[in-house]
Amino acid sequence: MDPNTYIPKLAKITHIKEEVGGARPIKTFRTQFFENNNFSFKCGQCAMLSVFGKGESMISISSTPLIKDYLQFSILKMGRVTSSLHEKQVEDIIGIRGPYGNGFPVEKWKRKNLIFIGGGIGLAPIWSVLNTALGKREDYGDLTLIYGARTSKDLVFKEELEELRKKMTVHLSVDVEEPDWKEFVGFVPQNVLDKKPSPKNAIAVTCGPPIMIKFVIKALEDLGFKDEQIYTTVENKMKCGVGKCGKCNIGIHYVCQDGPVYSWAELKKLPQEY
Amino acid sequence: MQKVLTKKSLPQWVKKLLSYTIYTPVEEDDHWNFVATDNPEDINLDYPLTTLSPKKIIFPQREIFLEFCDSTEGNPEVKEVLPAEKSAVIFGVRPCDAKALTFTDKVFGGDFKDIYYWKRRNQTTLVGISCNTPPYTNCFCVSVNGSPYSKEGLDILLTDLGDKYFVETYTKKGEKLLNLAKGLFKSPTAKDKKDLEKIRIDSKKKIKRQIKNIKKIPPKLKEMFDSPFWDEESMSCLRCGICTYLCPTCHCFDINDEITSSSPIKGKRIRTWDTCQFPDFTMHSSGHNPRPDKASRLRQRILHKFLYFVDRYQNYQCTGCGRCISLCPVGIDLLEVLDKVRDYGS
Amino acid sequence: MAEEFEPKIVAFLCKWCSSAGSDLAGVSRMEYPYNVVPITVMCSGSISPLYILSAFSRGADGVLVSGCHPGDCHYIKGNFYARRRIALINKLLDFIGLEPQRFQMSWVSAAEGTKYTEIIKDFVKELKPLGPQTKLGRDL
Amino acid sequence: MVSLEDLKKEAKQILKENKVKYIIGYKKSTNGLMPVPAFIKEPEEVEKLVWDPTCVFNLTRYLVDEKRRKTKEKEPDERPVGLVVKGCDSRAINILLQEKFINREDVYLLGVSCENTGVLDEKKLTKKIKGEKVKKVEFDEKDNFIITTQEGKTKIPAKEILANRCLECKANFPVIYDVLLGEKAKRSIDNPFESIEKIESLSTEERWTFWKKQLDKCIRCYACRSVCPMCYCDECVADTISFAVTADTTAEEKAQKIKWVEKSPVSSENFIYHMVRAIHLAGRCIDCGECERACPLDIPLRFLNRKLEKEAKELFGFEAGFDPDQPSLISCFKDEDPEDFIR
Repeated sequence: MDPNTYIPKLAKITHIKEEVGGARPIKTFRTQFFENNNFSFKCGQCAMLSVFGKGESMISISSTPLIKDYLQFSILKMGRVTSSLHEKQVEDIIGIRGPYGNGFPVEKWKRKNLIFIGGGIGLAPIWSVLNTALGKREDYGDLTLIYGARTSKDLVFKEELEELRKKMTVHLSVDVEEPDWKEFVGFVPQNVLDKKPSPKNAIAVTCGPPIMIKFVIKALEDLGFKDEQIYTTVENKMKCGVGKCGKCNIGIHYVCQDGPVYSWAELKKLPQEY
Repeated sequence: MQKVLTKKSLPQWVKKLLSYTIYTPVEEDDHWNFVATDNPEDINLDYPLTTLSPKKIIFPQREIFLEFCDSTEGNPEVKEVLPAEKSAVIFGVRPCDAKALTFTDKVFGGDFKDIYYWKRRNQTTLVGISCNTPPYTNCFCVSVNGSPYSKEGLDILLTDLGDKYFVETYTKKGEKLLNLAKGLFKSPTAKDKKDLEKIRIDSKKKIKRQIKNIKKIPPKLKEMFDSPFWDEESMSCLRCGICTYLCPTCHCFDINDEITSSSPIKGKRIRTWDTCQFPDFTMHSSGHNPRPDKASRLRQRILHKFLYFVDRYQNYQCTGCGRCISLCPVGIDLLEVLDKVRDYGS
Repeated sequence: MAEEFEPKIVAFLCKWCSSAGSDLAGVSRMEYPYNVVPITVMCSGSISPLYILSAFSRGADGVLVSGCHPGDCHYIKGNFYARRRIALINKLLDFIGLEPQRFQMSWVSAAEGTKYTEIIKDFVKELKPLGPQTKLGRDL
Repeated sequence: MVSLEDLKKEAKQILKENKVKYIIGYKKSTNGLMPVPAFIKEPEEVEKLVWDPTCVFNLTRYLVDEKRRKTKEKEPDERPVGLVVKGCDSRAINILLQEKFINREDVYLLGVSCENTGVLDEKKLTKKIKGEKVKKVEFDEKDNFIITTQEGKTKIPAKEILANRCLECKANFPVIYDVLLGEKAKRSIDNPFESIEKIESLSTEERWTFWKKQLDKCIRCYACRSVCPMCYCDECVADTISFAVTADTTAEEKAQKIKWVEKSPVSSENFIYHMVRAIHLAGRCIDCGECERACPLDIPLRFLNRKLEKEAKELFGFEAGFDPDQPSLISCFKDEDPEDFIR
């Protein structure tokens, strides 16, 4: 008989880190399954997290598939399910089903320069692909990260970012000026135009708020990137994760299955319903 | 297999099937509905069209996925809940409603099989009835590659020949039903076959409503995504769920946790029908809504049925039953909308 | 022998009077049945019909709304509004076929501990023969 | 008699004078018997307008959409919307005015009187004429409808095909309007709450059995709510999320939203939904009967509202929709309000 795709597997929260506080808090969770169930995923894929009694939320996996011991999710507190996840402690149990979605086509990107452009929580899906590239460093060309948030307090993975500087180029930004901030001040798209990454043999991956993505894409186009060189992720309301419930439907696509990763060339062909 | 069954023997046949759950159309208040019965005399094949199609049996409005219990101590218990194992027969399925199930088959099939749907689908035998006269004022099956005697999705099709039914089986499931009452079924005579042909030719002619040149519609819709047409057409829409809930092909759903006890947390994860016509269908948690108005939601319904589904599965996601037209509280006429789409700008 | 049915009553009590009245009954060690789940609200006028329906839906066998006597409302006229609203919901519950004994309203002042115990006693007595309320209970 | 030509003339006039943004009226349906809403912007289009006893819909519902649309516009067109209103519909306008949902200058009312008749019930008529196509519906002033089909003319007593609400309607002419077409003819009704009394006379258990059977049919398509001119809340207890969510709504606010009614179409949830709706419409429902007409499963929803209408009348002497300046039923009280049910 076919497996029941709607039944989540139980997993334990093994580690919680508070990334961002304040009114829009972000926490990073690591989870381990109870039973070994061959949960293998590609970077950029998502999983449906369950808090029993509250419901399910589709969250992108922020760890790299190269690490097999745990799954990592960075979650912005937004609604019923994510609020309840934020109340969870280490050792608490949640449900996970998946993975869902297409993931980034990293195999096709070998020997290319990768430019990651993120805003706020948008670093989560990037984090997975970025660490995959770092893990197989010899397969890729130059790696660059351009990342920003409203304030320095809103940046996720702060300590990891400092570590990252040793391994690749990192450009950070904050939206408004603040004391002791030595890097770029302004929105992420402006930082992109400021740092002028070269489109030559490059792939740009951008995730973040829709308005940021829109202007980052515009900036990349201005810098000479072709539609096929730009990748982004789309998010829509999802319930089933397997292309049946119809919620994330855009044109002939179901984002949960056919997305969430799209090249700008592909995305342009879809109706703007995201 | 082709047979004939006298009308008088129908209850006798049904009597042999009582190990199945048997559904038949029943008149309730002012409408018809499929209802389970154990009385063979209840079977009624002379009826117009049920308000809810047999979709409600194969893909019920409410499906329990799992039960959970999460106390503060110990691990949460999660128990999978599956539909009960009980074979069923639905009598009097209209060919359009059966064909609709071949579309939901596609959606609930694919790489991830929906075992709730398939369990019910596989244990249900569909006994259809040809529409010798259109059962509904807004029938238009012929326009969407259907017919009043289409066999798609059916296991058995009955055609009323006056005092008897012409019986055709198309699947093993269907033949099994006949084999349970072998003596009742006779081989059709040449006259029976001739009568059947005549009835079929006539039945197609009786369908009055139609869409001309439907092939022109999908490419036209592709161009019309940003057209102000949708604002105009959706002016009278009320954003209720009738057109989609009653559509035999619509399959969208929602999944929610419903709580029966809060300490310990006990409840069920439940699938319920949902519709693209409700504003909360696509609304993100942030309040952002990719389809924020009636116009975009009407467009989604039409485009999904006559463009996206066609691109994905090479079929219109519509079987011409006419429910969405007849039951729309403000008389939005799908055929009129499609006519306008086809002729838009020309 | 089967255990006798003990009805569960959800009582919405106004903080300024009925809730104090029930406290008085308590501190005066008046005896009354333990079937009540009291919920203190700021005013009988603040009770939404939704609260009453929800109480029935979550398994109450009876619901009591109790507020200040007319003229005694802490907020001047809250209980007058309550009187109208409760009258309507009372009629509606009766109309859909809920036993009329299951929903009651009373005026109980902070000094009327005795009246409060009497009301509860009577309510329990009236509910017992009806058995559990299953009509509006959740069937999820 | 309301003359259609007069209606068209008025409509054309106000469109020509740019007095209104557009007119909401009735036009012929392409598929059924009942005329459908028409949104008319150009003077030439007024020829589409129809008016006869098949004009059932309560068009005031569209004012809710109009208001939502207007709040989104940067430079809204401040002209009123022209609206064809019958007696019952006009009382809905009064409620919307009373609740300050609309202003008087937002609407230009083309009042049409039902005079001695009312509107038809589509289902009743369909049964009478057995699927024939109706060409014309007239009232012969002697309590009969003359129905013209391709088979010829049939005379049907009004009582047999009038909508249920019309059989109990006392205000069969507009109570608020800018132009009135037709006469303010009062009908004499012996017992306006006749239908309700039938249910009231049942025993408690019989009433329960009746409602349980009816409400168990509900598939929660929310057509009743969608068609109701009074159901204009941004936030409804029946919705899983609130549409009042903005970028500033905090996660806590969203997480703490109580799910009063679950999405499952089971008995308990259906009861809560319909009872809350009935209570919320107490003193506001003007008995246009649209909820009942829209219901695809024929749930007699009107009875719930009608019951509370009756109680409002009998207990508090309150009638909805006759005076936009009176306070609403539950935002007022009288010292002598009955309290015999209180201990």
